[in-house]
Amino acid sequence: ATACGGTTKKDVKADSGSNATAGKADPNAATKKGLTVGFLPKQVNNPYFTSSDKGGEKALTELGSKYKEVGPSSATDTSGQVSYVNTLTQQQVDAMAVSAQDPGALCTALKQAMSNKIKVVTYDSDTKPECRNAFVSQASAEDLGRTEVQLLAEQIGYKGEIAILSAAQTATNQNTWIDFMKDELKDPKYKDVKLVKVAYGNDDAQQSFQQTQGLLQEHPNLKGIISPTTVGIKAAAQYLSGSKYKGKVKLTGLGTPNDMRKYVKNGTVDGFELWDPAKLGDLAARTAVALVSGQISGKEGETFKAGDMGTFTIGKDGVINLGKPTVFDAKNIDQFNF
Amino acid sequence: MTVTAPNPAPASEVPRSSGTRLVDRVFKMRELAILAVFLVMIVITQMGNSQFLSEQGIKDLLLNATILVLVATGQSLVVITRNVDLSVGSTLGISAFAAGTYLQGGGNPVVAVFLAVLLGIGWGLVNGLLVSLGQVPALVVTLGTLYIIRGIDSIWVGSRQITAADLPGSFVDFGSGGISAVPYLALIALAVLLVTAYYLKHFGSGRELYALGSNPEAARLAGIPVRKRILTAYVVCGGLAGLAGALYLARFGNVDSGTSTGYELTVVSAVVVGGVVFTGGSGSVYGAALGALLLTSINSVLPALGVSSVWVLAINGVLLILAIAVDRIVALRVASALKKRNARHG
Amino acid sequence: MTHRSDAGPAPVLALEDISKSFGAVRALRDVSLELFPGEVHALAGENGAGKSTLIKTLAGVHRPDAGRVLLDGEPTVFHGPADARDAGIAVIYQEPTLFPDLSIAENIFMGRQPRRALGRIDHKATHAATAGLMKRLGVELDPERPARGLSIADQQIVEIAKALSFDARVLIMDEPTAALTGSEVARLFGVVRTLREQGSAVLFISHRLEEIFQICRRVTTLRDGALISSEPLEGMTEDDLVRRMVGRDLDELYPKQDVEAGEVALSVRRLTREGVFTDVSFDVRRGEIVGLAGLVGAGRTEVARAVFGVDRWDAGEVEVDGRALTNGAPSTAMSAGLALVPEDRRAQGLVMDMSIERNIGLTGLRTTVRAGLMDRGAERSRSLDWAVKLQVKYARLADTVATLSGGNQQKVVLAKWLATGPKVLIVDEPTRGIDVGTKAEVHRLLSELAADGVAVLMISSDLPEILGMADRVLVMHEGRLTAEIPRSEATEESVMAAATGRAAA
Amino acid sequence: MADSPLARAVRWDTVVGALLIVLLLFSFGFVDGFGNALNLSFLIGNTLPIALIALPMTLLVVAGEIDLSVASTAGLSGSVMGALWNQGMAIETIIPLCLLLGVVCGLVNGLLVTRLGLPSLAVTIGTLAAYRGIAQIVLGSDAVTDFPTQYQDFAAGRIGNTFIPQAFLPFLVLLAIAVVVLHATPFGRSAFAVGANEEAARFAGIRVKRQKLILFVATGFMASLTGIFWALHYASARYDNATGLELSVVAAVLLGGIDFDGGKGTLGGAIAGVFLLGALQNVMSLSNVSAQSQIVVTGVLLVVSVLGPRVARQISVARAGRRAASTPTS
Ligand SMILES: Nc1ncnc2c1ncn2[C@@H]1O[C@H](COP(=O)(O)OP(=O)(O)OP(=O)(O)O)[C@@H](O)[C@H]1O
Ligand SMILES: Nc1ncnc2c1ncn2[C@@H]1O[C@H](COP(=O)(O)OP(=O)(O)OP(=O)(O)O)[C@@H](O)[C@H]1O
Ligand SMILES: [Mg+2]
Ligand SMILES: [Mg+2]
Repeated sequence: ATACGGTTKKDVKADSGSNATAGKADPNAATKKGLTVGFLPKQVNNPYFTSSDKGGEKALTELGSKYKEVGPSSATDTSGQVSYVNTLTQQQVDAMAVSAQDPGALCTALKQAMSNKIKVVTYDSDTKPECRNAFVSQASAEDLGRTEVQLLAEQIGYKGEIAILSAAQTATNQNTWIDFMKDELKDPKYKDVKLVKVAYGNDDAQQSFQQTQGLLQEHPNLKGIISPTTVGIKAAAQYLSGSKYKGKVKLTGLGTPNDMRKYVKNGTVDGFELWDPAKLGDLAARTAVALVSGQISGKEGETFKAGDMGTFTIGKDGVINLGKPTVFDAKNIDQFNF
Repeated sequence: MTVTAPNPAPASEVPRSSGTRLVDRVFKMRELAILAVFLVMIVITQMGNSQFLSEQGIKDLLLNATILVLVATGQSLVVITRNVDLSVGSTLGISAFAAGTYLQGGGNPVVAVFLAVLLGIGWGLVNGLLVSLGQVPALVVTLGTLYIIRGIDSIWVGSRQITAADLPGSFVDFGSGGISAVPYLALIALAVLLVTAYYLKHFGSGRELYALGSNPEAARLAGIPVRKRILTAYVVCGGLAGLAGALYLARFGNVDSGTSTGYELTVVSAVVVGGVVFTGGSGSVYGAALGALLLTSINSVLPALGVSSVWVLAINGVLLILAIAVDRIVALRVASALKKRNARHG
Repeated sequence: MTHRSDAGPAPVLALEDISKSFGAVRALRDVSLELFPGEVHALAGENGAGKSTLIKTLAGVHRPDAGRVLLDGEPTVFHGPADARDAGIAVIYQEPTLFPDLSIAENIFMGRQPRRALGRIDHKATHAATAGLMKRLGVELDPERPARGLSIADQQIVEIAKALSFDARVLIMDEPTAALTGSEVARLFGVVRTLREQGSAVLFISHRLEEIFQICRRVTTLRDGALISSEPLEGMTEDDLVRRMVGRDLDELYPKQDVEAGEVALSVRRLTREGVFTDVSFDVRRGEIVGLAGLVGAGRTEVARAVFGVDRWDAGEVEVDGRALTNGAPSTAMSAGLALVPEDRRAQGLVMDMSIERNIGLTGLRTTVRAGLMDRGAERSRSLDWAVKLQVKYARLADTVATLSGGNQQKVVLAKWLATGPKVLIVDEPTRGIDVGTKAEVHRLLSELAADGVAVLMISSDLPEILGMADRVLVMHEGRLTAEIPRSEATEESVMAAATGRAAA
Repeated sequence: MADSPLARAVRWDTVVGALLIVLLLFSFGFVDGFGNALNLSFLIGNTLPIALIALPMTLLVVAGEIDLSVASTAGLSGSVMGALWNQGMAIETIIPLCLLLGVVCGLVNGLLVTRLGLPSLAVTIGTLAAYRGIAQIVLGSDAVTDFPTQYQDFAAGRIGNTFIPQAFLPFLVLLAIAVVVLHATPFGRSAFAVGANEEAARFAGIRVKRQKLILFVATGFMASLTGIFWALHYASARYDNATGLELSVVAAVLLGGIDFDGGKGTLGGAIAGVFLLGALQNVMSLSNVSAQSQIVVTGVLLVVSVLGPRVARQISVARAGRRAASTPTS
């Protein structure tokens, strides 16, 4: 459809980027009961997603609806995840909460689901906005990125070389956070802090391990590492705690208190942060029910009440933010168990 | 699976004269080429980064290789008999978790290691029985048990995980401790390696593993207890995978249901790079161990040289191919040189 | 059946009314056999008569369907080869069964290596013992070299050494001499005589009847799996024996027609493959059968392989009908009209797991084609034609060649190559393992082909065959052509002199 | 020997075909949501990538070699496709270029195996990493999702309202070609010979190296086609597309009775194996069987697939033996 006879990127009209919204919302509509909401995490058996989905289950039970969970056993099995979307569609659930392995790959299947009158909420990891009704974000990406830099800078006294140990190079959420970290570092108060490298451990314990080793060998003066992934921070902590760098190289990032308790206590790690995954699942479940009940449609500005977590407002592109992450350190870590 | 093993054609490479046998034998050592590739790689890296061979650096290199060396040693026993065990990754994972669960409940570390080995032996026994009694292709069977063991593991483990905090401090410290630059774990692997190599060379049943991999039909006619030997190979392989699982737990202090998924490819690469031929009958565990060392070191060398993570995978692959190609070319050159010399000697 | 209760010792090993079937094929029916200590016993029969099956039953490889095996008069059941071995039975199978990756010494002593303390292998002693065996057989093979790459003859020698190393009470040999030349055979027979004098029982199979008469005292004949006779050889003639085997009188064994040689079809010039053969030049004309003789390892096979293109040559050239062949390209050699019947049928001649039909069809992939697709009808009739012409004994053309007897496998290899209708035919040990009846048939066929204008180069370790069939004899010694002898002057003496390098070339 | 009619009837590839049919019939009857057009089209669509690669892989395995780099080749051509698309190149130019790239990938594998005589298992484990790595270099962390809709619709859409995906018809054509090539041409016949006894094939004048090279190239080509299909089907080109697909292909092909020692197997069996696994997974998901249990079922199926025929053969041999023994001796 072009002059030179070929179809190029320019010919393809950029999608509006607005999320899929259907119908009008009635904030006062009654909360429906007896619904079935399917949770589709990136990977079943992943402790993080399990606690998150457990949160969803609790919320649904409370609301008088049914919970089910399906999902692939590998976090990189995109086609597997697509067929699970299809499975849920076939099973005619009322809504599904999906943590997408890939922003684009699930689209066709999700649109198919929505056209079958199934409400789609993404959580933890988003798809393209037009492929779902709403996205429940664990925390604003900006908050996460900036606070991690702040945490680490404090620990190293605003001075020295730092590095980032991320998950996969394609992990969308990681990349957004890293962008905000870089932005935060532009602040003059970090003028003595230098980000020397971003390494990728692919959320694999061994690879993250070796990447940490590599960072330390390549940059002997490294003062701190940020690892915004639970697998990465755990592996890095394990390596540091068994090496001569223990306590000398600071480590922070996103981790769960149970994973990190030992390293906080033995002095490898001073502090790190995370949101409560159970709350994330909880909110995703309540968003799904609110959508089905017609209390919201996913438009910017709509509000709804999510149990005792309070009232949430839908932001741009149908994004709902869970709130600020919690910082864990030696003082408070024993109060948490997840 | 048929892999055209380094072509048998130029077999007249083998000398008849015995005068220069020592030189020949040194030249013929296939492991030499891999060792050379490894050393070149290490030296280059050290030149690029003086931290690389620091005490901590050496310790890391050895620790990284330990687990793969163990599993590759077991795997080569199986491969030598013209079979393969693809389920080692799953076995490692489930054994590690079993040991972890036991330790979590306040168990004794020694017993935990023992438990892991025992579990590995159990799965090795299953594989071995299926392959030797059923006389069915090992590739299919162990691909099947790869899935089965992993599935059972995931059902059993669910989303639980063992973290360092659940383990006795002594156990975790043992995992990263050592005598100066030499980690304890590496010493264990070395001991296993030496014992296995000695067994293969100097014991009748060891030689029989080579024999039955070299020509199964002839082995049967020679009265070798084929099934028993294959079973043994699998049991040892499983046991070593179990041991590796326990060491993995000590080293990484972290196990869940996905631990060491996809490990079989790494193990197979190590074995193949180490010159153990998939059509059976040849290769040595030293080669496999060197292959393991080479592979894990590539993963340390690139980050140490500051190569961007983006490039690591591609370079890894290219290096792997280079390693086997160099090995092959050196072998061919040496063979033809020997042949010419012998021809001249008449 | 002849039961001898008269004088002499009791049989060490006896078979009583043994039957064995493979699916529908009844390989053995009620066969009985007695082996006495201090006796060399021949087993004779056409290809597929059941000789190897009988031996495998004795050796515990096959379990008989019916009948008994008696060891020292006691009924015994061998559950596997190990049982038979432990009972003092050593076997040389028709097809060498070596471990290619292991050294010759290990091949010989696998499972029974001399031990040191703690059950460790005594490598030194193993090598020494092997060297001793080699000396006894009069061959020079390095005990430490791996078995891979040994020629068929050398493999056979290793097998013989292995069997000898057992000091067995019963030695069973299934065509041990098929690939050997006279001198090695003589050595072997020397050793066999010693064994006999020491009181061992020997069962010997060969399709070379003169060998049977040379060394055996009694002969058991099988036909179609059934026992024909078991009797002393004394007083028997070769014709008697052949009649028992084949059931009819034998045609002329070397039916060589005299043919006027035409123009040169195959021309080999200064061909060299370093370290293997040097400066080999010869011509083969249309209508001519040229014999290529030499001792084992002289390099005859290597020359043939290089000419056909499966090995590359380092220098020289090869022409077929005046057209130069490409180095190392069997497919161009084939299109030029060259055919090579290789010496090792199992490794080079056949795809064992493929059917007879498809094995023969393999050389016709370019001719039995219609519109780019396989013409199965044409392939089938082509295969059937030649299987019948060569009297292959099979149940169905769709059976795998692995189920055929050794000699019949050899016929399939011949069929496969003759079916290409070659201009130049190189045959390497074409009658290895083929029975006398069929051998005559093969010879007649070669002779007819020559008469039709095919140039034939025949490599054979069977000297009478060379002398009987060749118009000219080329002799190789240590990788060089040492003599060219016309038919009229070719005698055992003249050929052997050249082959051992004694001739003034 | 084991060639009784019974033994021939229990050839594993026919058994797999029969199992597939039984499974389909059962699912139509008893599994909710299975029989509708949408589900079937998803089932077929999701299985197509494996089926596409299984075609050349079967030929390659029959010839005694293996290519583990297929998934990476697919990922690489997807990445290159995405990168070029981002550059503004026309999709009609990109696709042939990517296919060419696949040919080059196959050629590299083939040359390393045939020229240097390296084992294909080792070579393709190496290129598995190398190609995926190059894909990562090419596309980095991008995910390209805005391919033209008409192409995406072709890769993901159905024919009208039927259950047949549009891409299924071209697949059938490719399948037919592969079947003919393997089972009815001299080339296919040679592949069997090469796989079963390479030396004998060489002695029969078959150009073994060329044969293998062609097969590697074909595999590369089809892998790249799969990569393009994948990117369009899932509307997403990322460097890690199709990760791990090689193991699924190997498992399916093995299930279909292809012998990795070479020289044995049929394409029908391989494709039946592919769709059996695909359908089974679909059915199990619909029946709420957890992912973990599905893994176990896959594993058990593989083990049974080799033990089954073996047991059947032993039974038939035993029967034949009894028959032969009971016939009175003449
Ligand atoms: N494993 C087998 N499966 C099926 N048939 C077999 C098998 N082994 C042998 N046979 C058949 O049994 C018969 C006897 O074969 P055998 O090998 O004993 O013959 P032979 O006397 O040794 O012949 P040759 O002189 O050619 O070696 C043949 O018809 C052969 O086809
Ligand atoms: N396939 C092979 N690979 C390597 N070396 C071989 C091979 N075949 C034979 N040889 C060696 O090459 C030399 C020449 O053997 P060749 O087989 O050509 O001799 P020959 O005259 O044909 O004798 P034979 O009677 O053994 O066939 C021998 O030393 C032999 O061991
Ligand atoms: Mg025989
Ligand atoms: Mg020869």
